[in-house]
Amino acid sequence: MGNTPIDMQLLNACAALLLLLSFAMLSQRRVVSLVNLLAMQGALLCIATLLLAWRTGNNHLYFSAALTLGLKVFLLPWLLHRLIRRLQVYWDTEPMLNIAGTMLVGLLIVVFAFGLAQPISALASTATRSAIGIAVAVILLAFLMMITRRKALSQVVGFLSMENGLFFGAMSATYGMPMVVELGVALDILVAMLVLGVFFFQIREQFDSLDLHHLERLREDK
Amino acid sequence: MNFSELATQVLEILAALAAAPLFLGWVNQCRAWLQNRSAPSLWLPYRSIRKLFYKDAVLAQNASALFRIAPYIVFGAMTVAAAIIPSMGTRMALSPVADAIALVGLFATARMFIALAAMDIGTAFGSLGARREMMVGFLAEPALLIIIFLASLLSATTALPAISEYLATQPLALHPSLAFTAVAFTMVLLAENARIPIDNPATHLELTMIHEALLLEYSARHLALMEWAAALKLFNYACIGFALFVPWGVATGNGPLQILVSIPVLALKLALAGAGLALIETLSAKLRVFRAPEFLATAFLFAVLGLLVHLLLGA
Amino acid sequence: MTSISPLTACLALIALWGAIGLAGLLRPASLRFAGRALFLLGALCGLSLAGVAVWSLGMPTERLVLPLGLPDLPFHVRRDALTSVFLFLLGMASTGISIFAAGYFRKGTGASPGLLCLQYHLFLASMGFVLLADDAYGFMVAWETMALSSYFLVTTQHRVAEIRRAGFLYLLIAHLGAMAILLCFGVLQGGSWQFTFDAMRSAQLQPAWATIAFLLALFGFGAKAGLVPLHVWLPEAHPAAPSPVSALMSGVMLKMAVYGALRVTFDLLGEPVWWWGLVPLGIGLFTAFYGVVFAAVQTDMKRLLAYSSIENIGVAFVGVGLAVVFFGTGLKVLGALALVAALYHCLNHALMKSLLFLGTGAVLHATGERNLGKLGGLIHRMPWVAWLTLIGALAIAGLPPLNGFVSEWLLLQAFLFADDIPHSFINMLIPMSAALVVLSAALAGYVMVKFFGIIFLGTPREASLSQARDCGKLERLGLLWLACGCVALGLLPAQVIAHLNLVAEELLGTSLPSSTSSWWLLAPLPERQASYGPLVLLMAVAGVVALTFLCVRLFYHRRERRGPAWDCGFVRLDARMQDTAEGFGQPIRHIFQPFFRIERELPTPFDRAPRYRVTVSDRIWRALYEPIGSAVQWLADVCAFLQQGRIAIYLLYSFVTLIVLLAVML
Amino acid sequence: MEFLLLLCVPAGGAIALGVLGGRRRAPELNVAFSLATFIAACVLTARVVSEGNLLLFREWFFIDPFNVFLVALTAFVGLTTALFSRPYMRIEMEHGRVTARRLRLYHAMYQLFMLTMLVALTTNNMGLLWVAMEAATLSTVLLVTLYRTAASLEAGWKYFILCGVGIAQALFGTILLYFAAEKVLGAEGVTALLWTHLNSVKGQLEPAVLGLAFVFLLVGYGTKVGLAPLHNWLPDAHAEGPTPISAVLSGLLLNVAIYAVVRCKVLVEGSLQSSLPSQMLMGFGLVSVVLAAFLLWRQRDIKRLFAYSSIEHMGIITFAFGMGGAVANFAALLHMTVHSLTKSAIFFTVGHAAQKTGSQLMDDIRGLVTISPTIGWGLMLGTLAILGLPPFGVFASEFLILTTAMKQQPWAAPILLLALGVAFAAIFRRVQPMVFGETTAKRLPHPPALLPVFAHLAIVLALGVYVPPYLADWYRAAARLIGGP
Repeated sequence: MGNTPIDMQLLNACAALLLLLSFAMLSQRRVVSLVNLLAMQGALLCIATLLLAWRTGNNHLYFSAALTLGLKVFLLPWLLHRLIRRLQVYWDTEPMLNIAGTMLVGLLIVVFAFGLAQPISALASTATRSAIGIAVAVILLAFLMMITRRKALSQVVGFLSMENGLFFGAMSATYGMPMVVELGVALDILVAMLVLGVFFFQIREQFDSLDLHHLERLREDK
Repeated sequence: MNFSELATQVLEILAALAAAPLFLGWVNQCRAWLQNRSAPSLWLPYRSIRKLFYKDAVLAQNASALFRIAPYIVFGAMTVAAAIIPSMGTRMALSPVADAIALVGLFATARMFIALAAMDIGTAFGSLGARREMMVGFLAEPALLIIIFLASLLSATTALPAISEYLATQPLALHPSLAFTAVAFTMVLLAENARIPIDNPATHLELTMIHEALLLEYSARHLALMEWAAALKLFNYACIGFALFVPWGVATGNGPLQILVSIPVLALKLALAGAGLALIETLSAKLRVFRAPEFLATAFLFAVLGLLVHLLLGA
Repeated sequence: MTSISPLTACLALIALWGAIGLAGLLRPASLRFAGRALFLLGALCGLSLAGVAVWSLGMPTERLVLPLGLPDLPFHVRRDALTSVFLFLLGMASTGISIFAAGYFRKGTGASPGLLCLQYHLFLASMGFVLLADDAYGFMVAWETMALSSYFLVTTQHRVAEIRRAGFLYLLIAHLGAMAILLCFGVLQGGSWQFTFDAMRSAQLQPAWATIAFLLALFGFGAKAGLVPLHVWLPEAHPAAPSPVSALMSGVMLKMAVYGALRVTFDLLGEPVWWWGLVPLGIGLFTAFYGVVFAAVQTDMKRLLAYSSIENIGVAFVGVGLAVVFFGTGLKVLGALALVAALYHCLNHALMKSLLFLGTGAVLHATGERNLGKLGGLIHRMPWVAWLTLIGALAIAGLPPLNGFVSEWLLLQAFLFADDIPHSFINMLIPMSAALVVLSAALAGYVMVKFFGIIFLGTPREASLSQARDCGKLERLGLLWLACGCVALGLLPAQVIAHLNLVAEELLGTSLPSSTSSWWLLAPLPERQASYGPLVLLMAVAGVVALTFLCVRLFYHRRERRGPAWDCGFVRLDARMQDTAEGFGQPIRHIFQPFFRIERELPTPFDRAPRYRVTVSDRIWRALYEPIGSAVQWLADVCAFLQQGRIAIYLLYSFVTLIVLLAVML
Repeated sequence: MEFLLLLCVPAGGAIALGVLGGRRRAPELNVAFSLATFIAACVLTARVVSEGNLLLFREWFFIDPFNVFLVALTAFVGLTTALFSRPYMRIEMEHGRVTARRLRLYHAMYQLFMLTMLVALTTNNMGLLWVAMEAATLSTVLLVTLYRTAASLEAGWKYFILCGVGIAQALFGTILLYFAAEKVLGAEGVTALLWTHLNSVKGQLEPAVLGLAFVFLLVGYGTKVGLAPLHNWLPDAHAEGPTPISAVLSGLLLNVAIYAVVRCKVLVEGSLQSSLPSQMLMGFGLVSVVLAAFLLWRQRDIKRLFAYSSIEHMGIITFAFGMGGAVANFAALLHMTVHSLTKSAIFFTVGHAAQKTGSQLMDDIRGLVTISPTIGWGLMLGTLAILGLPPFGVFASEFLILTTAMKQQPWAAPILLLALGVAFAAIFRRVQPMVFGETTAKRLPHPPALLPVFAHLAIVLALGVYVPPYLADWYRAAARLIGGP
């Protein structure tokens, strides 16, 4: 790695940190911290995008970075914090699988993700191709997090983390999607968050809590 | 259809009508002798039929037309059956009209009408008799048909005269299969004609009777026809037996001489058969009604065994 | 204008049936219009169809392609001799039934007359189209429409839970059967992937596949026909339907199954293998026997008839199986004989069973009772119905000189000469089968004595029966039509067989040597010397009867008195002392005990109000259908376990799916 | 022009109804917008008939035989559902289950939902397709929770999360697709995401990447299709939302999702040169059919029952597309058409029935024929149609699918038939007592709006015996496009 340019080294560091953050989220039980970790993930993404934009001179990546900054670092975490305050949910209950177990499964997933990304990376011509595996790992870890969490809010955080992974994947594989699509995606996520916000209030109103075990009535094995 | 066939036909019908009560009388006489009783007259059946014809009829209040026409139909069916069975000659005018299967069908028709007529009045005995009669019938009929099948297989036809002719003209040979079926046939004959192991023709003991229960409500001419038809049925069965198992002596041509010869032969066969029947009746005891199916199942089994033996040995 | 061919005429008549049905919706509430006039028109249509069918019988095969259906598979229609025979059956039976129905439906019985009219005529039209269809799609459409329209007719009285259950069972089994038929067509096309029947005819199937196709067809058509063990719907659905519909279903619809089996076996499969025939033969025998034994213990008159239909369809399948065996072993003439016997039996059963069902309908209308234990003595109140039904009962009992006997006779003839089959074991089995057929036929006599005797003879078992009235003119006409058909088919078998022979010629390539002797004599195999002349037989019996009657009248006629019944001197006779339906069935229950599942409730000596109850039910229901039902339920429970309502589990499913698929893709 | 109208009318409708949606006459307004959309769709269809395929707006949108009939179908069912929802929602208001505010939301979202589906169907851009699919989820999720009951919230939440996560996978699939296409088509502009371009170079796309992309896309859009075991949101969402929404979800959204899957499959199969994608589709299809058939057996809620039936039919369609080839594709397209018409018709009658008896539990619904013959017969005929009884069109397509299955996948045909048999028994034993039988409910004074029901059923019936030539031609052309072995 000695002759890797500094910006690339930075990029790889960002990628590694993203993965680390994913693991951190997996083990985190405080909802507030989860949101903070999410925001940090967004920030890292933003930095990575900027680095990439600077390196490739791709103008629309600057725009993407700005979008990420606005949406994922400020707007969404802010919205989530607001929700947490309004809804008074600070702690997630014990996850389905204990933390150690989750981490172990997460590790296996990372191995799988790297294996998965191998053929893709081999074909990629981008400078960041080695990061594709990390993007896949982030996505799958977020998935895992959604599976193991019992609070609606932490599930949402997982969902957003998955979105981050996707964004990072797009970035590292193809230097981002076309502008219009990216805008559409961003808009969708924003709307999704708004809808979620409405949802939380409705759920809260109905059940007095955001615990997911209230939402287990519609089933077949009665 | 030439004249001699027609003549044979008419002769056979008349002979059957005339001889049937006589045969019945003969069986009764033999039975009485065998049982050490003083025998009734040989002509008693004629006399009782005549007596019945001269009486006023009493019909139950709710008897329908079916009740009244049934005796005629039964009598008609038995008469026509007699016309089909080659008792004396095998060349008869009506023989192409009905084969052995149709013969069984005719018997079944008669049975059905008797049973329906018995149910018509709505008495407990009538329907009981009808039920039992039909029970015996549905078990006896297949056995009879299997017996006839065997003969048909031997002779490759179902026409009774042709079977008889075939068997009569064959060189004398042992047919082990026929031995089985002969036993079966005897059993069917006993059952179908309300003879002893199944029914007692001489009893009105209510719990056991079959045939008499069917006729309980009949009187006078209707009863006479029914009794006559019953005698005809016995006669017919005997003749079927002759045609299948002892066809020798039957006229296989058209000559008047052959027919003339066949008359005493038939009389001899009838006399022997009557005696044999009486013997069987004397030697056996009346079965409970519930045992009747077993009896008939045995008959059926024998018939089938005969068939199998035939198929196995080709004889 | 081009000349009308029989095929176009048939299509037009079938379309007319459809149009009549739709016309019923114009004034659905009007009984006079939708319930009477249109039904009479439908009867006329049926009569014309029968006429066209007879007219067309000798004509060469015709084909036509209709501009309907799937884009690549338009409806093909074809008329050949087999079709014509069944069209004749449909036309003949439906004429009588429609006339009867015109007088039958009353106000306030469930569905509106218009709806009934629509369903009824749609039913008829679909049956007609089943016969004409010459491609798998058209056939299936008609076949299922037939099932559907009859389902609606069965559930006319849908407020009764039992009837709904019956309808459900019926449609379910019909649908399962249809699926088997569909699979059968899928096999039959044999790699050409053309679903016209022509393609199937020319397809060369491997023997194993051909066998599978045959078995599938047997399952599919057997479900419709009511072969044991697929018969369970029949005794439920037939009693549930209004009587004209029962008549149509039992008399005509079941024959469509026979038609289908014949079409597939002899036409589409081409060269059946001889041992295939053993399957329908065996099943048919068992079905015949099973049906009649159960018929003997029924207490509901329509259920009794339904079981009797099972018996008769079994007999028809015996004929089909025998035909296959003979044909496959090269005994083509005997094959033709068996085939003709089966066809004849279908024709007979269509008429006589319709007659009997309509008779029960008339009784039902007059008394409101289906239970045999509450009927009796109706011959006095309803002479028309009673005497005409008697003809049907005698015919179905297989008594000469009526039609039921003819087909039985033909079948037995076929059985008897089976000894030419070059397989000695089969050779032995076949006469045994004949014994079973005869046993069933004899039992049918038992059943019919029970049926007729308990309903019409004796004294009324209920006081209300004295109010019963004979049926109306149209109903009488319908019954009369069918009864005449029974008699005609019974008396003129040679003519009928001459026509049925064309089918044998077409399907087997051989026909019976024409009976050269005379027109009144039935002698299908001249060299066998076996012959049957019902007309002369009838004349002989009638002659003897007339002569006897005359003699008695002339010489011995004495006074006739009416008095109370003698009954061995028992005086306090009442109607309840007659044999009941249960009592009449007792010997059968006793003899064939292993067939039934019997539940008895016996009183103890100390009971204040002693009650005796016995129910007889089908073992097959317990042995086959209930396990299937619980297996499905169990599987459903297993599937339901997957869905526990927890979103995390659901996410896990997605996750695992994703991982597995990715792993597969890698 | 027509096309612009097609998209602008619902967009305008969404805005207008977002303002006026709570007014008394809002349902009529909704119908008017839907009608306008339908007319635009008809004109567009006519134009396609006369001029052939269209590429619009710098190739961002396109109309080919595969989507033209879906557009027409979507607009048509949108219109009939609007017609149905007019009296339905009014009665719901009278019963006090929805307020004017929620009605406004309902109407606005309804139009928005139509818009997203039309965009998803007509767009040429795979990215935009994704955006539209996600937007379709978002616009309906609040409709599912319209009643704010506990169950509807749960259903909505599951719908949102499961579909959201699913669709996120689809986004990754799209990224991978773009990644592969970029190599061939270049990164400049958006051509690398345009389906028509992708389709023309599909042979050169990197198979390994496309294979992975397909898995993500299949899991993603497959979740929306309701393929087992990704289907779990579907019965809940269908059962708890207002019935008009159930009708469009089942009748239209699932179609759109399957459309997306098939578009992806075409590309992937062209690149991959293996039958793996087809086998995956068949596997999903078969599992869905079987699972749904057995789950149908246990249902108590009428809307859940038909939701599972939708899963079953989606399974059949997916299976057919998996088999591929001219006949199976044709049949699958036909099945999409008739299923969506029949299922929405069923939901219309179900809606009325549940409204009249005040319960969605099947045990509470009895004797519909007596209460209202039109509802009763509508439900009965609709059920029979969906169960694949001829002469309804569902049978036609099932016939073709089954016969093709016998040809191409003989092992699967008996399984399919068995599952269909189980489904038949399961559904029919429930529907029969609902339609027939005794009831205590009184006959209702005002007749329900059942024109949509019978219009749908009439079309389905007609398709069973006669497929119009131009429709058949579209199907054939689309079937060729989709290809397969």
